[in-house]
Amino acid sequence: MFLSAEFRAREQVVQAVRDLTAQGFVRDRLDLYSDEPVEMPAGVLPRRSYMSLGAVTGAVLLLLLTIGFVYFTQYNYPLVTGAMPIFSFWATGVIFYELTMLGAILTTFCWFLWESGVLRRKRRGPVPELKDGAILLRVECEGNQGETANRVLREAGAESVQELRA
Amino acid sequence: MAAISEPVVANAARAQLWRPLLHTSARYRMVVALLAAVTLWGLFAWGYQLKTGIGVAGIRRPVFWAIYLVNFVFWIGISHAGTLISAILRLTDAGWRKPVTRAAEAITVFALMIGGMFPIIHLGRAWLFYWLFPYPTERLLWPNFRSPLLWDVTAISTYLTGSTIYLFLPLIPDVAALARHTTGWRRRVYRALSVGWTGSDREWHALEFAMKLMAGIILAVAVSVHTVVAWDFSMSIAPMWHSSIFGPYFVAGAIFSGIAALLIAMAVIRRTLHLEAYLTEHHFNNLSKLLLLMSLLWFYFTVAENLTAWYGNEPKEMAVFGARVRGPFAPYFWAMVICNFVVPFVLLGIRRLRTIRTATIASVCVLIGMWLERYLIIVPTLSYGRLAATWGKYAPTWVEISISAATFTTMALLYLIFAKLFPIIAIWEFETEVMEVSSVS
Amino acid sequence: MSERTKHRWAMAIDLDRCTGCQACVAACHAENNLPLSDPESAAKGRAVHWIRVDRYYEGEFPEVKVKHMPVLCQQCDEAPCEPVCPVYATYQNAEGLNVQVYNRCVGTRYCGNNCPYSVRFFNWFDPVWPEPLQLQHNPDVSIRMGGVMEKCTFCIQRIKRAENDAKDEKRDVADGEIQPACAQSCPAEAMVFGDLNDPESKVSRMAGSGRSTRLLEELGTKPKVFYLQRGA
Amino acid sequence: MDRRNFFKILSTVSAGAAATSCGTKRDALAPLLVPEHEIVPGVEQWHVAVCRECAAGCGVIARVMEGERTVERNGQKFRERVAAIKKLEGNPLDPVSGGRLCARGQAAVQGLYHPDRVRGPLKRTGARGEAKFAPVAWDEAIAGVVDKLKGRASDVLFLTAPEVSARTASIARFVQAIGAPAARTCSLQQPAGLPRYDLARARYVLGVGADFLGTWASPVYYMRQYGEFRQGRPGVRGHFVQADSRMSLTASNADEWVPIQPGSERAFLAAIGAVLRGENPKQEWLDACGVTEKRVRRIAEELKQSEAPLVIAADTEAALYVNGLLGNFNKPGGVFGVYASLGSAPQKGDVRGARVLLVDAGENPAYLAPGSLANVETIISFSPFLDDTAAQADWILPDHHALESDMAIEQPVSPKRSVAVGTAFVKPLYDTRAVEQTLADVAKKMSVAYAPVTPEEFAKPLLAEGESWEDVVRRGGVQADAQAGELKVPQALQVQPVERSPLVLQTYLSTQYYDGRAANLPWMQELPDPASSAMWDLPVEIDPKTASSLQIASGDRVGVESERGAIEVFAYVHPAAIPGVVSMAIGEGHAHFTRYASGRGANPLTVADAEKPMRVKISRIAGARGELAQFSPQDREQGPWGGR
Amino acid sequence: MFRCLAGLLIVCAAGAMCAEQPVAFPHDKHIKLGLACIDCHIGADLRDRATIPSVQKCMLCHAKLLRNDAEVKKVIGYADKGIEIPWVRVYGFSTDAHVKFRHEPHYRAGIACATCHGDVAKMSVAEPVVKHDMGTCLTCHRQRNGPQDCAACHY
Repeated sequence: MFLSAEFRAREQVVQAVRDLTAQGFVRDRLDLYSDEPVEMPAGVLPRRSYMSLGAVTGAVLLLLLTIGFVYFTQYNYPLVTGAMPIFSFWATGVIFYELTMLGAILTTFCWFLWESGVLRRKRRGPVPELKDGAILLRVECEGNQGETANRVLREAGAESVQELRA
Repeated sequence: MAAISEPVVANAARAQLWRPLLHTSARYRMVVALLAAVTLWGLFAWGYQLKTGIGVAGIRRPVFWAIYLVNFVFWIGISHAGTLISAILRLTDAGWRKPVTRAAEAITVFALMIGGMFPIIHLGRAWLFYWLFPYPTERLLWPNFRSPLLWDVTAISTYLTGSTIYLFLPLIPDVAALARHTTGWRRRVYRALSVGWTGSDREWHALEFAMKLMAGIILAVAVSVHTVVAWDFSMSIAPMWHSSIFGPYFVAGAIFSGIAALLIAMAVIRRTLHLEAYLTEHHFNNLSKLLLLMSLLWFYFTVAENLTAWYGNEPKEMAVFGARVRGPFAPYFWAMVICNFVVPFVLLGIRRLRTIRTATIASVCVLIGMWLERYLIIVPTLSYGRLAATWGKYAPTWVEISISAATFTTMALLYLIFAKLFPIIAIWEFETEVMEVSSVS
Repeated sequence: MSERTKHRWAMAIDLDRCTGCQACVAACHAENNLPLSDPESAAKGRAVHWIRVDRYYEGEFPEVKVKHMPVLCQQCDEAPCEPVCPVYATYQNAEGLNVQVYNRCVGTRYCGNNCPYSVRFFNWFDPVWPEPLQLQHNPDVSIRMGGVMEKCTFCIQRIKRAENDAKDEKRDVADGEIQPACAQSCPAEAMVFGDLNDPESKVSRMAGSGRSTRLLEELGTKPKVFYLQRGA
Repeated sequence: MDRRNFFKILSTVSAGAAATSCGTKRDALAPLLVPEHEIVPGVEQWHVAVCRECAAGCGVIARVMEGERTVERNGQKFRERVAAIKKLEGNPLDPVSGGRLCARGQAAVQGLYHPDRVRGPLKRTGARGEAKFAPVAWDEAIAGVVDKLKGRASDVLFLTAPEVSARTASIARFVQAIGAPAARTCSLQQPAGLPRYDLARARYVLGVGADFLGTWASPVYYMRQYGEFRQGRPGVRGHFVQADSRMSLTASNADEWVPIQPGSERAFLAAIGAVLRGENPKQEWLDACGVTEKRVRRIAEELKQSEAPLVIAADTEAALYVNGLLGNFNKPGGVFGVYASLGSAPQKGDVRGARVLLVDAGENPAYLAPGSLANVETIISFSPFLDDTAAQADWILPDHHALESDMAIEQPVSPKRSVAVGTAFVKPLYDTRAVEQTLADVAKKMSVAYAPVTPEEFAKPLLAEGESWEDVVRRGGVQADAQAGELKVPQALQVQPVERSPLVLQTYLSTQYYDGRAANLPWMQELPDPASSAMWDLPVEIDPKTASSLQIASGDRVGVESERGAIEVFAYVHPAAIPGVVSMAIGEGHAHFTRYASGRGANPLTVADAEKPMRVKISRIAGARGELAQFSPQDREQGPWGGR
Repeated sequence: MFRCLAGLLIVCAAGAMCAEQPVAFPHDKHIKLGLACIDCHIGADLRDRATIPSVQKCMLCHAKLLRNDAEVKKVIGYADKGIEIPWVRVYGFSTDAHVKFRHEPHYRAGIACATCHGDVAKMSVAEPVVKHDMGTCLTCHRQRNGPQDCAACHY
């Protein structure tokens, strides 16, 4: 069961999240929906990101792939080049650099698609419809938690609380 | 990301920013038709060149490269407007950047597309451009990874990929909002482009993080791209090309022309879309200062580049230097100095003169000056090679001029179409900004 | 340098013998199917001469001197044109020739820019010969299409022919057996072609002469054309 | 002779006609479809021939391989395979060329395959000079010629080259047979009968006015000698001084160039001679040539000191006078006499008096003596090209191209008494006929007994005992050891006073076009001029001082005007021109001479004389269009703005 | 690109046309009778190019043999008219390929005719069974350690 509460002020949302957490709602069950980014105070609804790590990994991966690619073609493509090597680190360095960056860019983008959850939307339950200027807090409730949640939300100042259906 | 004290309903702003997306004026159609006509003429000229041979251009021995490559360097330079500026501003968290970034990023993508075409346009056998990519065939042919042209290929494709993503990411919330408010084919397009954006805090969080990362990466790529473009020349042993200063010189020049292009684009947007409230004197003032700074930097590099050549007095270099400063290219050279240094320095350096209008005038001058700078880097060096017996002169033909002109109209056309399809100001980023700025001023 | 083998073709030009008569220029046209220019294209700087005779005047009248110097592709060991080609259309082959592969060339003209000797020429259009001038075409040499670079090949077709003949007869190519068209025609016998790997060859001996210099040697291009300066 | 050349001669076969094969529309296989006993694809044959681009008559060999051309038969186009000449090289067995060949000689093959050759006999249909012709049959053309010649023998003037050859012998026999006066020449070729200078073995050479490395006598022969003179002898390098009125190709190679006024060559040599005789040179001589006495004395002294001095001059009498004083006749590095000739060469003649003019191929009076044909009633041309003269002709009976002809020419400058022989080995491309054959046909029609001189008949006196004609044909010539004639030494030189005027124009033979006859060859048109690097045109050369006083820069259009006429040409500011002496090469400015030369440039002979300089006025033409095509416009190693 | 396409078309067209040779020359029959390739295609062993025999060569035998065969009659017809048989090319490089192919070095290296021309001995009509492109050439050159320098063939 999903509840959606509509707030007009950020402080109310912060309050609601704090209260809900105190009531035992884990942060994975809470989602905010808004037109604009809503910044929470430190410690409230923290979202961890491994994107930088991903970007670095992607960069290194493509760098290695490129070096390998250029290096091994030297042997697979016995071009007569007048003793000019196909692989020469300084001259091909630019290419390695650019492709490293490409690796970082592409992983960042893919990581974003994954981490933001836009690709996994369906699995994550119904989504409340955005309203201009409103901050919606979606709470995933199990069993009889619904009433507690409803109460906490209203106490925090929600303008309305609705049950979401898929 | 600046904190939002309380959610703001910015319906008025949104309505104003979305208006051009939903209503098309007769004047807009007329301008588009005009631009399209010039663009088509340029395409015809290119077709003629493909069919008849590259000889219809004015290039000749020894000036094997000329204004096609000038345009290439120029447009790649313009492309730095964008990404580089918006990335720097984003990383330094300069609040005033917010209404500017989208406009800048769009310039980047389109300028890159256009600039990237020129290496293909200038090929003797343009239909074989794909030979520059490593693809396996039984003929066992392979590109030469040591050629600076191949560096160009990788650098520009990386930069284009990166800057497209960099433009696209902050566009997602806007198209998602647009998808909610439009109908018909637009809705379908916007919905598809919004990649399922729901507005959840996870998404906002990932977006913020991705943008920060991308800003860092794109900065590194942008610097490398123009350095590589500079290396096309400085890796050669031609007199006045073989210079270690070229990398930073080109990057500085690129940012310089990029800011100028951005200023012009903003001035036009401000006027035509009546966004005086969003693009204020404050923004122009800040950008003007940046432009002035780059003008000084450019002047410093130019002096450094030319003074060393003059002092060194190496005969082969002096032939080129002399041709530029007091020979046949002198009018262009001094026009360049006036456009790139004197005009911006006077108009933007004196506080009383620094207005939106003068900033725009200075920017136009800078664009002309920077185009001339590239011309003066490429053509005199090739005209005055190492052996005097091979000296020759170059004059462009109608084909080159048509194609060059068409690139400017193509840029404008793409920009107009983009502005018609997407809000040119990132609404979500800046909604609170309106208030912040107005309280400052 | 590991790929280099038996031969290393080179040329020596004795500037004391050279009169600047340009017989070599005409010979090159006849041998290598060079495209014809016309007045308009010639005025545009598009005439093609794989070998040219540079002339400079030095001093003022009456103490004025004239310098003649035949300049052809210098077949550099460290050719600046080679590394910049993105498709390996120009490269150094095993015999030290700086080869231009017409089919592979896409026409970036980077090599032309990077050649300090300006000996590379571009085919701006497909070449045309009015009938029946094409009857003169040397069938051993490709007719280059528009959009590709071309330059002096050291008459590679003659080298190949001679090497093939020598192989048939199971012997080595003799010194002086191969003569590019320019060297063959030179009335003053100013040009000598041969193998630098053979220390006894005439070209090796001339290259080692005290008068021997190379054009723009200071660039480190290591040209394989040696110019013997005027004087005793 | 090296191995390769030996091979060439061995492979020479006396194949007659070319191989052809029938082509069809889809003749994808035609390239390989050639009867195997003639031309085989990919296999080269070498045949001997004689170069006819100047009077030297170099023996050449021609590389023959397969070629492809389009022919039209019954309105259908076919691709046809023929044996084609690919390249000309010097005949290594020839005493003159020695296996080498100059630029003009190598371009001769373009004359053979020229797109604008006269493809059959033509009859004039328009007014004279309109160049409107209609093709006719040979019989009609010959009848037309006979009609013009009959009963007018004394009015006939036959123009041919100033050489001794089977051709000139045949013509001499023809004019004699019909009772016409002896054939004359109007060409600027050096006449036969020059002494031979042993340049190769000389130590100190003084050249005076003779461009022997460019156009004078036999450039190939003298260039071969020049190479030896400079670097052919270990430890010995010949010293070379050239006195010339312009920086000719020869002067540009000299160690010292002595600029002398045009026309003062004899005065200069007289001054040198005077010093050699221990006298004082006359002041008027020194004034005429503009050289200081000190310099003359130094050069004369150096000549005297040299082990093997040699003076080469265009003025043969003066050359012999000074060489005689140096005592170097018939010595290594000296002067050698002329061999007994097989006939006599046509002398210079004036065409103005002629009524009926017969013009051999190569002769072009309309170009070399502009306006001289005005009063000629009938012009009959044998030229294979529609040149200036042929364009005015009443009948054109085209000769074969030289490479399609049988010929024998006595070589005027040769170390031996020699005749170069060439045989036709490619089938004539068009419906042309050798002049000898045409003359025989004409004579037959006129019922005059006449048989042309065959090459064999011509060269017979030189054949050694037991030497077969086939051998001569295979080798491309015959040489005989003979005693050279005695040299006559003039006791004194008559020096005519030289007129001096502030601005004179002198003309000279151009390296590319010779006397204009090679202007139809595109290779020669695009060969950069040695002085100005001009292509497809020839500029007038003006010294920097005069140019700046007239405000003329290189590439400007200028008008050149004399009492004879006026021309408009491009100017080239020649850094080595003598102040006040303007030079222009002969070669361009043909009214008609195929697509490559017609209407291009200007003919200096319309304002000046080929022999002596003329007073001219020069002015810049403002706002003129056009651009002088130069391969290397820059003639200094540094640009005007190069310094710091 | 246009040229490559055109070249491809020519190759296809040549393939299609091989059925319509002016004379249906049966290679197999001639080989069976003991003729070798180079008996007719002279030059394939010692020269740059192999040749197609002149109709005169055909007549060396067919002046007497098989005069009544329908195809031979065509040959005799050409010979009587004195014109060559307009054979359609089966193998060859396009001129755009700029290949300076020489038969002789290949013969010297002991490459059998069939390697590049297919087993013509078993063909009644010569067909292009081996693709003559750079891939085929290079594969073989690599296997047999032939020259792989571009300038070995392209100049």
